Amino acid sequence: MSFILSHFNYIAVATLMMAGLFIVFSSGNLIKRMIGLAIFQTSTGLLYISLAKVSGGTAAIAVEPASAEARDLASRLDPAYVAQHGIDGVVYSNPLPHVLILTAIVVGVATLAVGLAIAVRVREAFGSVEADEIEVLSRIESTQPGPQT
Amino acid sequence: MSTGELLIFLALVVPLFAAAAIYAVGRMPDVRETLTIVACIVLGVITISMFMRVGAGDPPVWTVARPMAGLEVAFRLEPLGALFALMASVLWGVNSLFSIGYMRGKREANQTRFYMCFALAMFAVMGIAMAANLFTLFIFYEVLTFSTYPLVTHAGDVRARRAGRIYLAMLVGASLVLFLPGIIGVQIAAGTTAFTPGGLLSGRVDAATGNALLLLLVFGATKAALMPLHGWLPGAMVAPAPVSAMLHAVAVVKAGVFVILKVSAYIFGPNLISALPAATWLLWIAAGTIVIASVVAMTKDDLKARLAWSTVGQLAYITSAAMLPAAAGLVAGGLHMLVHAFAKITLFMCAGAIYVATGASKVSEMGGLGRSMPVVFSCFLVGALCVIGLPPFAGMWSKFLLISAAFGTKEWFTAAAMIVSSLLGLLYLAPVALRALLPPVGDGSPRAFIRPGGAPGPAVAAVVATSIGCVVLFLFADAVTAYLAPITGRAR
Amino acid sequence: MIALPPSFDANLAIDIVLLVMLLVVAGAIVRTRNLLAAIILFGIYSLVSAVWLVVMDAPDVAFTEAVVGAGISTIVLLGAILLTRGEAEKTDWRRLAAPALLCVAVGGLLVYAAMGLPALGDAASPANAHVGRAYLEATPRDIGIPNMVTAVLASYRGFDTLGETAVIFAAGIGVALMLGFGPRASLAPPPAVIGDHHVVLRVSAKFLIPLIALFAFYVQFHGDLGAGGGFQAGVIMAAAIILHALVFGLRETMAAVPPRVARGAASFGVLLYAGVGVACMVNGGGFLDYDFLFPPAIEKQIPGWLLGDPDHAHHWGQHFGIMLIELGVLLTVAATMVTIFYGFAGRTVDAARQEAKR
Amino acid sequence: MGDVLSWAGGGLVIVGVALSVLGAVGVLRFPDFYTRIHAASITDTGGASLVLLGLCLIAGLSLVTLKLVFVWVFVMLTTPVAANALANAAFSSGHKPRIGAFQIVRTDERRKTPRGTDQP
Amino acid sequence: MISFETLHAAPPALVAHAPVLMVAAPLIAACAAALSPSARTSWMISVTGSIFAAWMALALVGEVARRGAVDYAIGGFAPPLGIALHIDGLSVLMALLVSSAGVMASLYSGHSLAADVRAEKHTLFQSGFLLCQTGLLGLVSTGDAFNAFVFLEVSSIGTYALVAIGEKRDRRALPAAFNYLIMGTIGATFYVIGIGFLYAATGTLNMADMAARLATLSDSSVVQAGFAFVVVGLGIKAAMFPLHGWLPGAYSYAPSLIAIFLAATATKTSIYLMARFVFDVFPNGAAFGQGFITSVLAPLAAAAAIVCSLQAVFEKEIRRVLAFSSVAQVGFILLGLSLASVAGASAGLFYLAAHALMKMTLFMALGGLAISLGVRRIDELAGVARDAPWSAVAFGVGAASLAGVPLTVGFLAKWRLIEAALQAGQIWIVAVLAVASLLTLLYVGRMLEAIFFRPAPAGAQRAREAPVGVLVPLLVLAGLNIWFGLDASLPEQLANAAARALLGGAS
Repeated sequence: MSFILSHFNYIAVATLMMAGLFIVFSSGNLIKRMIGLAIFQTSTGLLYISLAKVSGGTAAIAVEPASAEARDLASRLDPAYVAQHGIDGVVYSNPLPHVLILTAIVVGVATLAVGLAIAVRVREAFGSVEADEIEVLSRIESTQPGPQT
Repeated sequence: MSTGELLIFLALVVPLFAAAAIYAVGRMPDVRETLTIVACIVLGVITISMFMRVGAGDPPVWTVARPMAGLEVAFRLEPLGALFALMASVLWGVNSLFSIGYMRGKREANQTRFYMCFALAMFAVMGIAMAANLFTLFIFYEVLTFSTYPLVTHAGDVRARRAGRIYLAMLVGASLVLFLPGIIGVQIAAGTTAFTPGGLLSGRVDAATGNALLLLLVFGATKAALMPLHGWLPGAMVAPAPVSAMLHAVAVVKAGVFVILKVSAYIFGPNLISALPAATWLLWIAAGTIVIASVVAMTKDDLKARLAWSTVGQLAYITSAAMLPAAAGLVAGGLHMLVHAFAKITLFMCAGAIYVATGASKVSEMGGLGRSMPVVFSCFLVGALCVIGLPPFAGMWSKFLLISAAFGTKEWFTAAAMIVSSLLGLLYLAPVALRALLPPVGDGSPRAFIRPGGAPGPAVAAVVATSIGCVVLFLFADAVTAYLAPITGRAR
Repeated sequence: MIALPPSFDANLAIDIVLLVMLLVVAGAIVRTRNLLAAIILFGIYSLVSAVWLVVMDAPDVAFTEAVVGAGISTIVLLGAILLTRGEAEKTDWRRLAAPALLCVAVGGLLVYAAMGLPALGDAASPANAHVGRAYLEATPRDIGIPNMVTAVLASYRGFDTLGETAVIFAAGIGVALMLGFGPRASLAPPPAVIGDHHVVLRVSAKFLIPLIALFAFYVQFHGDLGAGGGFQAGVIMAAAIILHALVFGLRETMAAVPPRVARGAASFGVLLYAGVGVACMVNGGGFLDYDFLFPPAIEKQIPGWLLGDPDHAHHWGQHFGIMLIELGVLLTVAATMVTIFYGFAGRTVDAARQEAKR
Repeated sequence: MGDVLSWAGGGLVIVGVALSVLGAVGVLRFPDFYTRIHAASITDTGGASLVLLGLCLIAGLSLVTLKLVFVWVFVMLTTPVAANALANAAFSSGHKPRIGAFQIVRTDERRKTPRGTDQP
Repeated sequence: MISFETLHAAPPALVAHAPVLMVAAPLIAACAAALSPSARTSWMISVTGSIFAAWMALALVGEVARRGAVDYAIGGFAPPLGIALHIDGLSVLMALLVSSAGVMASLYSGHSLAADVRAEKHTLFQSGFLLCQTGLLGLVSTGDAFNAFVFLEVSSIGTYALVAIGEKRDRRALPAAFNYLIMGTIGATFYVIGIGFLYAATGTLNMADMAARLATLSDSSVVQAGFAFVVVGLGIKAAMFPLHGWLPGAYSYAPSLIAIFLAATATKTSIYLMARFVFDVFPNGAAFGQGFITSVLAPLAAAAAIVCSLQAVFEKEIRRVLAFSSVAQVGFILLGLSLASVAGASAGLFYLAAHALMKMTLFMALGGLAISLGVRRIDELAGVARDAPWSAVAFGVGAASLAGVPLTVGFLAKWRLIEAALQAGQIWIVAVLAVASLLTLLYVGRMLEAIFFRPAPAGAQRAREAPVGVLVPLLVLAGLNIWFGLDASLPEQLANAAARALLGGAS
């Protein structure tokens, strides 16, 4: 049971990734696929953040040592634990994955914007954003000679 | 640059330059063809002087480029190669004479491309003849294939294109799938691919590797048309007669057997050959090829097809010569390569002359034609008898040497095959001329000329020249054998 | 497994509840075929995950997720469906078999891996023990700013952030290349019908936009003390401009911030970032080594009271360096977001036909 | 003293949350668009204000309180405007309330193509 | 044989920062290009930036030859805390490849871009092209796993839109680009997931540190899953056989400038990263690593070489033929790498460089023709040899090299692959290579037959010779194909050094 609880995050994140991936592969609508892609990327972030959590930790913003806040935070944990994992009296969560995911989120929104822009142009060129119809139109195209330039 | 290097350089550059020049002056046929002839003469002179030079002291190795460690583009003068080069250049001259007559007579299109590719083919042949290692040889081998492709497809129609595709597919395919791995195998086994008298691999490989390499290399040299990889040769007969004459009697197919001879003499060496079981297998295959090809030849009515099949058989002679476990075999093979070239080019050129003059391409159409064109048909007879191996024609010596070598090494099967096929030759080559010259009584009147004046003069001259060659070689056979002696690896 | 400190259980409970909500929302997105609904649900998804991130002690990420996922992404998606007008077609179940199998395979691999992962919150796990902890220890010494996320982001892994800025810039270029040229949509403000119904919007917008801009700057400069930084600030700044465009019409906004200027600002931001790196190099340090941002001569001139800690002189380079590059990020992000918005908002549905006519 | 404040704050927070829940229920249950945004804006203003006020009491007089006040001001500025904009858009696109008897006669009625009211 | 130890291409002050300058130069140039007033200036900026990057790469060649490997700590923070650039023989080979490809492509773009892209978009287009270059250069030079992802995306995000620009010539570019974006993003995200697992297992992102810590770990499920995700993700990006669906479209319909650059570099850099992980990051003893190489990588590569060559044989559109052949050639490269011997890796990398060269030549020749001719189907090329002899000859050289005709670099590349396979005793690989080369010959033959031996059908549009600004780089490339075919010592040395760097001299 405690194993399930302590690994619930990972399982949930895996499911979210599957959901996103499923949307991407199953849907024929380009916009919907982009949404799926965005969900897939976001949930990847959740995986990293889950890795970064430290029990009883606080956000990685330095607290003045021996300040009231520091004491308050320390008081909730057993001293041995703090002594072992704390930085002068305060337990922080791991900042590194947060940084990585900040970057990943940015990449995600960039991808989303470009993908949607292309989708819009597809609609303008083919009059549709459904993969199947575009497929048909393209196959017709491939039998015609190149454009006169 | 020593004299030897200079000669090699010239022998390579002259045909190249000729090709370029021919392309440049393509507009003016007379200039173009004069150029060809001039190039032939110059090349002939060069090759003769190379031929002379081989005897003189240590043959120079000339390294042109070194693409990678252990890989060299290098050239070297040695008897077999010099002989091949000389033969090729002389016959190129004769054949150019013939093709001028033929092409003009038939008013063929794309003549410039024709002559240019011819020159390029000669360039490739020179490279093959003088290659100092398998790598260089492979390069020019491929150049030869690609430069002759346009000649095979000269007609440009669907049939020619299909034949061309088969030609490329089989030659290049086999050279990629069999020949190249074989060469690389040699490279790995010996660290180099240089031709060394007495055999590069002798003492360097175990039996299994040796067998594998031998099979790869011999079958990889598909130009030798060893069965079952012979299909391209009859197919390539769609080409104009000069092409068939030059390429499929002299340049291409002889390049194939030349490769086999070189491999046998310099890569494996007589000792290793006699030790390898694969050689024996190849002997059997060759013997089979000899007999089958002769039998098939009898069934063909189209003259060129018949000649092509007889070529397949004759090439197998040389292959088996190279595989015989006796040094004497190599020499005999070299001689037969030379002789058969003269004989077969005569036959092909006669066929071409007949075709130009009368439009007859089938044997059955040629009854009595000898009356109207006696010279051509008597030359045909000479060539036929030379191929069959009757005195007083050079063919006799080469066959004699071959068969005796076969007996000497107790390869009864091979010997028998050679004798049988000679007899078959009597049945499928000689009658062509005889029925033309002295037709049986009651045979209808012969075909009329479709071309006023019959066969063009240059063509006839060329035919006469080569048939004379057949006789002359009869007298100088022993000189040739003596010249070839060193390739067996023993000091003369 | 270590003894869970008491405060953790509550966290775990909230954590699980939020994750379940995420799962439900994701399921809803999978099922719906109405694109508008899918987009709104996606916005909700982002907001919930932002809350979850706060629970996971990642306020910076939460902030970003909120402004990006719930903010910009939704706007862009809405713009896209305006231009494509679509409802997803129904795909029959046979076509779903293969994707389902694929996803199950991937999911299986993920779960297989998850089984081997350390328990949630394990402070001794390699992830938290090795480099992660090293940052916590080293930041006060090397950088001297409280927000360690900003420190890692801007200084230790400043090269990543440079790349991230380049990515944003690239996205801006991409959208501009796709949608930014050719005939524009009608730039007129929304029709002022009789008895202007938009008056409330206009007035409150006039009041809000400066406020939002102000807030953006707060986020920007508060970045190294608390959550926030150039990226979040940039998006907020862009939000202010986008709001202006929504209320007062694209024409006014484009008059105030022309597309060319926006693109220029974006590239200038990246240039500023890279320039700081080169400046450090010129002053004898490595690329982006802020300690060498100022030559010692100048560093002496900086008054001690400026940053309040006269004893940590050597940190000024870091402080100013981070400030400058965050400024670069702010510029690039804000300008790019505006460019993207221009691209989508300024496009007409039949642009292609008109463009073909040109 | 601080104890009392924090208790009071807690109470206010609970009330605020209750209001928000009510608002959510309203959004689900109310018959038409206008009543629904009414419920929604209750959630925003009433619920949020009470929660924020409660938090102020809990936090006592500090920087946090100031920030909370800012948040409150911001909420007060935005949500009514948003609700107004929504209602406005709905109305000017010819969307009729389904309860109550009142009608506003618009001069530009004809130019609008009335859409069907959405069924809950 | 020249030795690179004596190569001092740049002043020491620059060489000291060459690793990062190589990446920063195109980035700064990209910003400048976006700010530049006119298309012409943006082109000049692009050329300048590319040349500077290539210069730095060249300087690094000498430096690496002298010092073995160059490490550059960004921001002065030693790894694993900071991000460090790690330049060894392999990275330097890739960097030289990418940057010189960039130079060639940007030179070429001066006279050809107008045919593909509207004039008002040129500045942004060049900027995007430079960003793409930045990403690839950063990718090959970084020593940090996550940083590699960032640069992978820098290059990709730029590329997606640039591919889509091809719609001016052929609207199918748009769905192709979208497909590329979806697959590319999934690949990148898989990579990130894999890195996440590896981070969870090792707690570091620096590749060297990761390798050191992985060597001490037993194969936990986390490590295995991480490996799988990284390899699959990069496999998608590298168009590894079953995952190559996006490539033909993206290559065929992209503007010629982008097609040239992508064909030369894009998949190669992903292969590079994959090789880094398979051979460097994961301990050589890792059972699943070896198992992967022998029982997954090699068979897939062989399948790619055969199947995609067949697809190319039956394909009608010439650019699609080249695209499929690219996938097949990726198979060749991976076959070489899968031998897991220094000889094999060296042969594979040599083939990688050679393939970049020949594909650049082919795509550039097509691009030059496409200025005047709507090149789409092969038979539209009939008679081009008469109308545009130079372009035709250059194309012929590239095609010959692709087919492995002797005296071209392609031949030596095939030679080395077969040699390595024979030495490793992998006869079946030799067979696969031979058959694939045969198929290659078939489709190359079809193209050459159309260009050289078929007259242009009456009434068809006739090609014009490409402008001189296109011909110069084109002929330079064709010449390189020949030159390296005659004297391959330069690429050979680079490839050998790279292989040693990859496999640590162990055979």
